[in-house]
Amino acid sequence: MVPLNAYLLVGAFLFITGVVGVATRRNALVIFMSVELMLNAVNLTFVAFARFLGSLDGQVVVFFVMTVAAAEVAVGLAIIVALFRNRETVNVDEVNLLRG
Amino acid sequence: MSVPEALWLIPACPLAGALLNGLLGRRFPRRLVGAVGCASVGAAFLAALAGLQALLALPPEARRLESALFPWITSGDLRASVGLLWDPLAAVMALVVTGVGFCIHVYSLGYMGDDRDYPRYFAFLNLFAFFMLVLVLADNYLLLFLGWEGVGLCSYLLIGFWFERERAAEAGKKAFLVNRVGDAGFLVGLFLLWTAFGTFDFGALFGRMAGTPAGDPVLTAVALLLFFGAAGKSAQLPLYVWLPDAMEGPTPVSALIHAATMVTAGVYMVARSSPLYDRTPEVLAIIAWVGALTAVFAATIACAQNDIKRVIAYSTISQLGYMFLGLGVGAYASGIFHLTTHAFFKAFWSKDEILAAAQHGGFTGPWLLGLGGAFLTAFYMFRCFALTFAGTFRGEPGGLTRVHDAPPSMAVPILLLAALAVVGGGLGVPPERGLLHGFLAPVLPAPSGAPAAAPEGGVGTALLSVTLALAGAALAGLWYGRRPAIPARLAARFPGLHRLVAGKFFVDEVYAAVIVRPLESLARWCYRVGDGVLVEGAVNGTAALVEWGSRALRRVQTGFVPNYVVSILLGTVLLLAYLAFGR
Amino acid sequence: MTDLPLLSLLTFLPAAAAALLLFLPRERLALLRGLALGATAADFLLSLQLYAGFDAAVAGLQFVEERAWIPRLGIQYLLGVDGISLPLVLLTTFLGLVVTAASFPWIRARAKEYYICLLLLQTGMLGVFVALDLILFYIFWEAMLIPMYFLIGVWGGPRRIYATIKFFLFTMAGSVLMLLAIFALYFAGREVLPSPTFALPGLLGVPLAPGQQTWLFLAFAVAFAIKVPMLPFHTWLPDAHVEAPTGGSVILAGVLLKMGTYGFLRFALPLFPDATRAFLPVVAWLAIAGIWYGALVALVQGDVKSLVAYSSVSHLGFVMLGIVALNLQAVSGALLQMVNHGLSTGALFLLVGMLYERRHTRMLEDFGGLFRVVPVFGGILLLIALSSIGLPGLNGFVGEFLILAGTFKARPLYGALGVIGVVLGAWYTLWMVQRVLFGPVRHEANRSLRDLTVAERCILAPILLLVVWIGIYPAPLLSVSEASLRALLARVEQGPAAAESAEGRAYGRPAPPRGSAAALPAPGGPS
Amino acid sequence: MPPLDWGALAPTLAVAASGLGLLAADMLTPRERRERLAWIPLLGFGAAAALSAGLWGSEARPVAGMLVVDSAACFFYGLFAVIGILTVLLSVPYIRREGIQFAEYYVLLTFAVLGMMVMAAAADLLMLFLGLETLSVALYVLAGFLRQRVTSNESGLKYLLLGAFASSFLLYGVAFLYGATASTNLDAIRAALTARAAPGPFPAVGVGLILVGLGFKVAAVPFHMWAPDVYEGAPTSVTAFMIAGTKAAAFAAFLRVVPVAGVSLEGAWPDVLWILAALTMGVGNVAAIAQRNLKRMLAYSGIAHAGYLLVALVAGNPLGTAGLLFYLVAYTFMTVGAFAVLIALGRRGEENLTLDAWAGMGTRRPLFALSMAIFMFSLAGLPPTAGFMAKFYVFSAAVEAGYIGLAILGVLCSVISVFFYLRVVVVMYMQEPGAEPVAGLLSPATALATLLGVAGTLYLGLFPSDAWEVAVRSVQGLAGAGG
Repeated sequence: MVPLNAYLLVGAFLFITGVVGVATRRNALVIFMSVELMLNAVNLTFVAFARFLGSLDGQVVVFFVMTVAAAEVAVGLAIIVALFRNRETVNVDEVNLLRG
Repeated sequence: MSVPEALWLIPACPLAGALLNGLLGRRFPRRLVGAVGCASVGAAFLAALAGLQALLALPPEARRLESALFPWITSGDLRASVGLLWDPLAAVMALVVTGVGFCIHVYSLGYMGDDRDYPRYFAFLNLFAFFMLVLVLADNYLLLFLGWEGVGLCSYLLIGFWFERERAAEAGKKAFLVNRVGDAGFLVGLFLLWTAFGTFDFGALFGRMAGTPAGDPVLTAVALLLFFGAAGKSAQLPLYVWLPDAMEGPTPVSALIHAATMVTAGVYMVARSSPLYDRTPEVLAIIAWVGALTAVFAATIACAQNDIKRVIAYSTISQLGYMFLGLGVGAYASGIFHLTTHAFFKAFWSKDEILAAAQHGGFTGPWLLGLGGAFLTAFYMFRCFALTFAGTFRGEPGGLTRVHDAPPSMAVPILLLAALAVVGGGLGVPPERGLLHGFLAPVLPAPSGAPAAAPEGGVGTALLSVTLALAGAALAGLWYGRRPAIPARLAARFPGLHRLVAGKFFVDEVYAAVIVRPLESLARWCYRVGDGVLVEGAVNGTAALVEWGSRALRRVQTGFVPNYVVSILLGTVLLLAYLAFGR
Repeated sequence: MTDLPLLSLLTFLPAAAAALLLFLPRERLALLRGLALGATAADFLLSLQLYAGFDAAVAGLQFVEERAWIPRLGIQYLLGVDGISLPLVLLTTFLGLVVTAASFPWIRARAKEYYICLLLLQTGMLGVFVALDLILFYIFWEAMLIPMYFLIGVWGGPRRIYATIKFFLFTMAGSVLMLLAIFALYFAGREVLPSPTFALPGLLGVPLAPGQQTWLFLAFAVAFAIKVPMLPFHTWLPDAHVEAPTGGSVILAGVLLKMGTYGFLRFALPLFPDATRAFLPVVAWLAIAGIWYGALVALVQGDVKSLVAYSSVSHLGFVMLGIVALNLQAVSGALLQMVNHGLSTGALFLLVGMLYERRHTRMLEDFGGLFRVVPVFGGILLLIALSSIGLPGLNGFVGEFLILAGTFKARPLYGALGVIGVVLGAWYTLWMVQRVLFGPVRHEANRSLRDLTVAERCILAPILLLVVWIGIYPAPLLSVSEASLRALLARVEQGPAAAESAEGRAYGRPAPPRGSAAALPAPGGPS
Repeated sequence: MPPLDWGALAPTLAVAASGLGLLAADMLTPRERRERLAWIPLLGFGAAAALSAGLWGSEARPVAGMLVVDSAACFFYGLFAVIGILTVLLSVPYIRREGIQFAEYYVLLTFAVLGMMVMAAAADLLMLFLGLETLSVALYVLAGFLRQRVTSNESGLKYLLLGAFASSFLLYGVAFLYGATASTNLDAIRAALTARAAPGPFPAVGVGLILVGLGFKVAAVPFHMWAPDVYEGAPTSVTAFMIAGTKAAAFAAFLRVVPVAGVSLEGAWPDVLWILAALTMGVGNVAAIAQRNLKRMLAYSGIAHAGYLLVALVAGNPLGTAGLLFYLVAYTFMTVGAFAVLIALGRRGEENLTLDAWAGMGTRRPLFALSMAIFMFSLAGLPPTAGFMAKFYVFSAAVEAGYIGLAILGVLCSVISVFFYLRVVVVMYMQEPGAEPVAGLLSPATALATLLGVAGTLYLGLFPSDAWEVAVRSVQGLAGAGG
């Protein structure tokens, strides 16, 4: 049987991949996708824990997280679209009117 | 009303005059101003005379009347009251003050007749008389100090009376400040007195002092400190510097005040403190030395001055030196006698008496100095006389026409004083047994150590002194009357010495260089560097630092999302690292 | 005695008047002024009533008012006066009245707001002097900054904003640490007291370890030292004084500076007696340095107001010296000198303000020879100057003499060093007088100066009267405070236990007949 | 499955119902009467406040123990309702002026409040996450609600990206705690951890990550950088809501997490918070000094106040916890009040946000200026205002707990803060007005909001005792509140 730590490591790897994506990418959409990746990494972790702890709670959590992620995506895309309409860009480097 | 109850009237009269003239004088007609001014002091004089009579009616031992008026400063065991003391010493002083004061007032009627500040002048003069009377009538040191500072104030006001002249204002300030220096010593002396004996009251104080061994360090310190104060008020070395400048005031009047009354406050105070000084012979020796040195020092300077007022000023200092010499050798009564006669103008009797006492007391050094001083005194007085009246007119052409004889109101008091000067000498005849001495005896005992009767020695000294004085006069007459070239040649021969003497030994300059200017520089440094750089630097530096931090933080806030992400990440990593390894 | 809450009335009457002013139309200038004047006059009368009902023989607190405020923390609305605060209350109401009257001709713009600030300020100041709960005290202490801040910032001179912010930050920076110290004191008291309290009488019974005392004392001392101001915390003062409007300067110098010294007497000394004794040399040397430093720097000022500001540093150095001398005469003198300084410096600022009204300058070089032009002004200035240099017969002498005599008795060196300040004080003061009044009239503009008007004379007259009266007969003021100061000193010198048995009963405990507050331990729970 | 405890859920349901009701009412209301829709959230919040007042003092665990409606929760319900009401009052004129008068605005607002309420009553980390996301998603939209304005877009985008990012950290943390204890229920986690000798690494990492997520929400340094930008760009009424509401909700969540965190991290928990608090106070106050834009200055001030609130958490004693509650109430009144004045004296497009525009306001708009001055003094923590009493409780708690250094730092920071708060007063009263006329939107709603702000600020400053009693009793049942 694959040990728990393996799942956790994969989860962590995915999470970090997401983090790095958020930190390095400039396209708002890609950044947003990276965040979703992070959420999914957490989901994986939850499921793995649930499986190994023999508790269903973790699996239930995943459903909630997916719902939340869906809501975030809906709102997020709308915001990015609104931005694009005004600025014709989704590059976060060009979005720095507010600073100081 | 009995004497003690009415005693307050003596100082109250001039005070009332001062208040009247000071507050309402500008609305009074001029004559009324003068009348109020003179009458108030005249009334005080009459009151003092009445008091004297009452005193004389008592047996000598009982000639001490007290009148407690009201408590002044009361705090715990510190109690100072306003109370007056009427004994022979106070009476003599009160008479001198009111008598000479009255003359000055009358004289001023004429002298200041044209001055626009007539009321102010009389107000100040009355106020002066008031404080002077408080000083001499006070029954405790603190009230004496009130009068003491009060006359200092009046002297400040009178010297600077013509305040529009910078020099007058400056001189007034100088007088006050130098006096303050002395007063600071006086104050510390008072603190010490109170700390050691718990009272300021003369009677109680001297009573308690009697239980203290002579030469007690506290007593010595008190005596020295009080004398320091006296040196300020009475223009002794090293605090005499204000007096020559004080001649900036309305000329003869102010000079008379400084020559005749106020400066004698120090002499009076030391005499009043005779029970204290009797127990501190070493301080008396110092006083004698200071007095003698001052006498010679000032006389020397007087010899080289060309301004009459200056000559008189230094002469005053010199005479004050004699008075202190007298006090220093324990001849309190002689000192007061000299004071009295000096007030009337000049008297050689009294000085001789002092010198005799000095000789008897074994004060050889001061004695010799005093003799030298006598010579010098005669020299500069005759020099002055010769240069003023006998020589050729040296002023600008036409100036002579402005010199005129005095109006009666000025002439009468002068004549009166001149007469008193002559008669006054008689008060002290014969030495040691004179009327005045006898009267003062209950308060001021004869010099300890000196036998009451030592006529031959006294006469000898007197002869010596008179001889020297005659020599001095003759020399002055020779040099300045007959052979004016000699002093000039001497001056050319010893230019350094002449410059030193003519420049008054440059004491003012030394004080300026050693005390005043360094303090002023220090003040500027404190302001510029202490406040401006150090304190303000710290204050504004802190503010600048915070503002700098704020600007730096502003730059960090770039507006770029990735930067913010990095900040969160960094925080997370550090946090987790701390949780993992930091504990 | 009445059952009226006299102290509350006294304290909040000005604030109530201020609230009333808020709703008056700004155009009705006469009404605004009348109301402000009436309120301050009534307040002054109330303080006289206080004086009349005060029992000088009692060391403890009188007119105590006590109500629960935040009962869960033992914070009370606790007011009371003793011999230490009473003279300052009188000074405050007196100067409040004088300043209100004096401001009439000066304040034309935004008069309504000005009087509101002035009245609120008076409430704050009185609150500081009568509050005995430390939190209540702190609230008044800080709240009072706000109206003062407006007074300087709105009606002040060209650099008013810098000055007012500096004033505010300086004083606040000092006092926040005091707040923390108050907390620490409270928690220390909670350990030993039956019920925790912020009230001073209760906290006085808290035994503190020496180390603890040190820190708490320092926190209190810095707050008070800034307010005094003591060297080297003084640089806010010249700025604030120079820029403040005359009324503000008078209050600032007259009352606000006394809060620091009052704080020492009321809180720092009795709460931390051991630390007080331990820090005595430090404070004394700072005080002496302040005396000299202030005097010297005053000597080289070109602006009259800043000269007076530095002179305040010097004068309050005397007061501080007197306080830490821990000797009855010295402390009495210090207390009296607080009043004296309030009177004479207040009058000086009024005079400077009157001059400024006429000439629109305060630079010394612009004056000279004014005695000829405005003799009444000159005479009064001279008298006040003499009062401030401590001429015997005027008020300044009594205070200075007592301070120095007492200090000398207790600590001869400090006393002797302090005396030097007397000479320096005369120096800069007379120099100032000389440059303003004496010499020739150098500026044409000065030739046509108007002398003081009748109104101005009436405003100054009571101050002059007090200056002379206190100088000749200070007994009414001295006797009021003696019992309280004695008890305070007993506490500081010998520790709390001695104070219990010492004369005048326990320091800080209210006098039994004065009310219910005898049992002062604060209620623990909600009441 | 146990039946739902409708009574305990009533406040939450009232808010939810008003949100749903709004959606329905929007369809039935003609465009020109839309302004009246504001009554619905007002009623909802009012009802929620009244209901939670009734519940206060009892304790219930509805929804299968996922929520805990205790006194603390009721306190926060009431506070959120007040924030909601004040925000609605601010919004009425503001959204009309800015042309964003849509029912969705109020809907999002009510759901944001709903999320906050869930957070405050969360007994389960899952509920905490859900509440947080409900709040966040609504706020992402609200921040970008001024669709036509690029700054608002930017605000929404930044909040979205960073908020979602931070939420993932929080969730990841929940996962670790779950992995360590097999439960997401806070009580269960705590019980499980307490039973162990050593908690092990998972709980520590989990709590650390949750701290990041919540720290982000309260804008604790160094997770704060979104805050100034988002607050500045969002519609002003939304900013007011966020700055008071999000902070309150996040601290409510903090209070729920504290017991678990204490067990997981032991001594490190206050240490970490200590550092966060110090950084937050310092950076918030110092950075605010250089700001000339009032809204942005208030944003930094919000960060600074989060720092003071963290001090209360560090103290961790009953005094501190009650102080935290009191502080949040006080902060709500003063900061929302300040925003009310900002809105009242602003114009469309908000040209009046820079300090210079406020010159001479003291004479031009004396009452608003006076209110603003009171708010500034209160924010600076000067007596006799609410701000002082709030700081009083928090710092006394720190002193009680022995965190003298932090308290000193805190009071010194508040001295720094005086500088920039007073600058507003300086500009209003001590500088001459410019030539431009002042726009002023004298809507009764803003005036009322300002008045409420002033009343609250002064009342809490002068008579803090009653509110303090409520706060103290609210936290009495709170586990881990030390008492």
